[in-house]
Amino acid sequence: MTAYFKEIISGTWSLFVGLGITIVYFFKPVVTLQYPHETLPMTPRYRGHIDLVWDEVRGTNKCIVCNGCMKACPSNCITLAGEKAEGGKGKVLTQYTLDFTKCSLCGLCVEVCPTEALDFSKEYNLAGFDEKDYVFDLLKRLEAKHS
Amino acid sequence: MFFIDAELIRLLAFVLGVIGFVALNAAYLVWLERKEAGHIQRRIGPKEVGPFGLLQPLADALKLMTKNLITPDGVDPILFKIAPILVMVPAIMSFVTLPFSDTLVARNLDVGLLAVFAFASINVLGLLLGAWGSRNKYAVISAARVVSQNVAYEIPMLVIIVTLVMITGTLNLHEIVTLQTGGFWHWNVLKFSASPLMPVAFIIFFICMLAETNRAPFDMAEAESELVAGAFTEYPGMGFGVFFMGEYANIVVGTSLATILFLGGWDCPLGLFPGVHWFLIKMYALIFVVIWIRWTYPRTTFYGLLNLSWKILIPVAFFNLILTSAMLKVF
Amino acid sequence: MDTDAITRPLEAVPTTAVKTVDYKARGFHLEVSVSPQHLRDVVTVLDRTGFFIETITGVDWLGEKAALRKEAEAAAAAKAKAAAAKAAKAAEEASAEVSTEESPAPKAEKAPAPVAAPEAPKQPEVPQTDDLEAVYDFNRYDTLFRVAVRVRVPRDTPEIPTISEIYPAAHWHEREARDFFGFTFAGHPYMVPLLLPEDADFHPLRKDFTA
Amino acid sequence: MNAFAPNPTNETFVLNLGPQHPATHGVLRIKLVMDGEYVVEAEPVLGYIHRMHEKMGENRTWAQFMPNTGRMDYLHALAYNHNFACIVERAAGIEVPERAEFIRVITSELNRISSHLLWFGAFILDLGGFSPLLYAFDDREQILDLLETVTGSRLTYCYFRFGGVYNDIDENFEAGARAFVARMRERMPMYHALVTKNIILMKRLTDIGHVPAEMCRKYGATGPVARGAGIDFDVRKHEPFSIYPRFDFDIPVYHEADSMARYMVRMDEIEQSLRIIEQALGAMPEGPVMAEKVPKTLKPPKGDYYHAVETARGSFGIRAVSDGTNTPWRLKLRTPSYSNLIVFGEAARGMLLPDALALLGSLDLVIPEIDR
Repeated sequence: MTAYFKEIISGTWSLFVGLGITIVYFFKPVVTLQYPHETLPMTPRYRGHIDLVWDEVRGTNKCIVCNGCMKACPSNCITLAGEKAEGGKGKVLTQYTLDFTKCSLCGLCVEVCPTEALDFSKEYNLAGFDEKDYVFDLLKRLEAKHS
Repeated sequence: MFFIDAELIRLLAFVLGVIGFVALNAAYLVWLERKEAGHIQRRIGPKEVGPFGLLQPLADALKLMTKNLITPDGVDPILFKIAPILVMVPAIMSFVTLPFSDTLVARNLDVGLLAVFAFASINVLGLLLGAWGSRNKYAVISAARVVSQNVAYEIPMLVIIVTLVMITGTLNLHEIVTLQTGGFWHWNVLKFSASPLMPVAFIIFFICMLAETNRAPFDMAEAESELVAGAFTEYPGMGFGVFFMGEYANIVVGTSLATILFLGGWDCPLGLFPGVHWFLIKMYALIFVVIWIRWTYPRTTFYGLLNLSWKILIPVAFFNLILTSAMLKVF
Repeated sequence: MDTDAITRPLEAVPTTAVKTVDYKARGFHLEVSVSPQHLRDVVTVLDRTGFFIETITGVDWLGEKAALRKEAEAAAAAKAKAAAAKAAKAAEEASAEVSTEESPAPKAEKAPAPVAAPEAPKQPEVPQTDDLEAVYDFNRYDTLFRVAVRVRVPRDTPEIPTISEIYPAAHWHEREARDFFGFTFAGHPYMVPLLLPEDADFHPLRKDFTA
Repeated sequence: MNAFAPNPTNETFVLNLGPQHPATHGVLRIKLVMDGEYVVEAEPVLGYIHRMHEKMGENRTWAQFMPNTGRMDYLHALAYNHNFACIVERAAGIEVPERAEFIRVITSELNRISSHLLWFGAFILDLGGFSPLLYAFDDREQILDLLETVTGSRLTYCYFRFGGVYNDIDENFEAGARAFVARMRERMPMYHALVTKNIILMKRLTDIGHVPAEMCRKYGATGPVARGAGIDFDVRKHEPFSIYPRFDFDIPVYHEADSMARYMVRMDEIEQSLRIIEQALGAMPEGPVMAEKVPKTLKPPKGDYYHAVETARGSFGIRAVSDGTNTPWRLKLRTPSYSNLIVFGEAARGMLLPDALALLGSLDLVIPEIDR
């Protein structure tokens, strides 16, 4: 019998404690961010899709067409092509396509690159209506950014 | 010449007013609920449509109304369509006899209290028919829950009402309020001269009111993590909308009744400036508490609810009844 | 954990081969190979001594036999080569005083071919069909002791008795192994696909499966 | 136990819970044979999102499989990263620098807390309480922000590498982790007052959903399910991996074997993880975060290997068979939720539907891990 009343009293008390906690939060300021109106800066290490890096000295990309990224990619989403450089030695990048629909953002390509020609972009607003919008021509993107 | 009964015009105006009041309340209680839930959870809640998201209910209503009213295959078409109306109409009818202020009452019935409870019990029937008619297993489980829940909770509620009627000696809601005027110490919730357990009685009434209107933590009828949407699982567009409005209308009825029976209706706590504003303040404060409770507690189970009703609420209510009658006899 | 207390009853079961494994390098302590007929006896012993089942791993050894044969051939070739080299060396030593600067190497390299050729068909213990292997991993709650029970069955008739009455968990693990490898677990009460669609008739983890 | 005994009738019906149902948290379907509201038979139906990670593993190199590990248990992805890194290190004999081990432990424990917080919110949501979910997400957000600054992603991390970690941590991360430990310690009493001690929750969880120790053993259940049944089994203590033996922490064990015990195990584990993080932050050595001698194309020697770690849901083991080439011959992923879910069929028998769903929630299932 005492257990019965004890349970009623402690149970009722626990209910009031709960109400007390929620009403305190009711009057506290909100912690959410109103996303499209406010945004947070992305962290420096944020891993968006990959992007080619601009070489300030040479005024072009840093790629030497070693195909390392293509081989490292687990989902085969990188295709690139190059041709023999005019005059000098080595190769020049002519095409770099990223099929972002397959990419899992693992970053193995960035890691494997010997010349640090690849980097993560900070883009996260990626929504669209067509699958084809996500086959990025990274070379074109780079040129558009630096022209 | 036209012989139009003035009383009839008054009644029509009142019914229209009540329907408007209920519809507006249903719409804006959704807004209030979302806003309050948001702030309890430290978010803002609706804010995009109109200032403070005030036009959100209109947008929602528009969305619900433009949706196709599908009658799923295999349902009982008559029951399926009639059920939302059966939930909505009794709630509106209850308002006819609820006194908002000294003068603001559509029909001051001598059996007003009885009429409100008569209408309130139809609500369950609507849910049962809708669930049964929609031939969905979740809905049928939900219907079984609603009915037994309501049966279990009408008993303590009515025992409390009987106690109250013994104290006031009338079933007329207007008179019940009039007997409580003159400051908060006259209200039934603090009428210690009748029974020292009156605040407890008020809490029991409030719990039963939550259970009757299927509000959390007793929302087993539409327990979305168990029964998807319970009785409303098959309802599309406005069919669901009417159910939804009916639910909020029932909350308004329940809190109004609690205000009238226990909190002195339109009476001011300090005996000054009585009027409809006090009624509304008390009613909305109670609605705020109802919403506050919903966003605080987890849901009870079915047997937990029956245990609460039969093992705690009914014994306490009966004890209160006996105590009150003894005290009325003695003093 | 007293290893002997486990190994002795396990060794008592016929056809078992119990082998302790270097835990640091491999991650488990005991390896028990058993024929399918006696699997249930081994599992009963483990159940009685308080092990719990972690998982059942199927492994398709397609191409293993061919590789083994190739390896055997290579080993035989190497052996023959070594023998030939030895013979050549002996011959060289014997004829040391006769021929002085003549290199014996080209002679030795030519030599193994006729020696290895008759040796290759002398491997009757390697059958033509490859095996499917089921590895049952067991572990204990109280002490660290992992046991891997290995059962090998031919790929075309991969029948293993069920252990789902001993460990109800095997109910699902066996269904999964059947889905992916096509084992037949004799005596399993409810052998419908678990992870694959109900009407699937392919076994994706077999090495010869192509989508 | 239930206050009512089931009243057996011959009129049962089949209720399809899922594949899309709010309580199954993903695409799990449970075929329930019901007698009224009593569960007579419960049969989980799996495979709706099976992606065949095991076959994928056979088709790519060891290093290329790493991103896949984070996508099985997306709530405790770092533990999955950790296990795969550990098994390859064991097979190939790679030594991991000390600092990398510390970083692994700190990030993995933070991830464990975030997983438990999400479970906490979702579990209370299953029981019909809404606000604790958002409070838990508020805290979880702090962890995700922290981990984002160091790993670059928020959910499906691919942070560990064979022989170390991808990035070193900085002072900001350390300060943030310390601040989080302090914040979480302050929040725990609130969670207990709001949820744990709530009479409604206690009534819903105590003595409901028994999974006793012997049932755990027969079904191979691990993690909080086993620890809630009084089994003192945690891979971090039982089969020490990484540098866990260096830290002083307890394994919470409850003997009631009901849903409440499992709930309490997880809540206590959050506190123990905070302890580990605090100690690891205090003892953090300087040094490299990657082993120097990691071969570019990794070819572990022939043979099979087993390694297990403790994830938020239990013991996750990998059995890897190497044929000596740069692709695995076979990768078997022993996921904890899979074994824990098998228990449900037997444990849910004779329960009421809401209690069965509370039991299902208390098992803490992550469906992509079951349908790996």
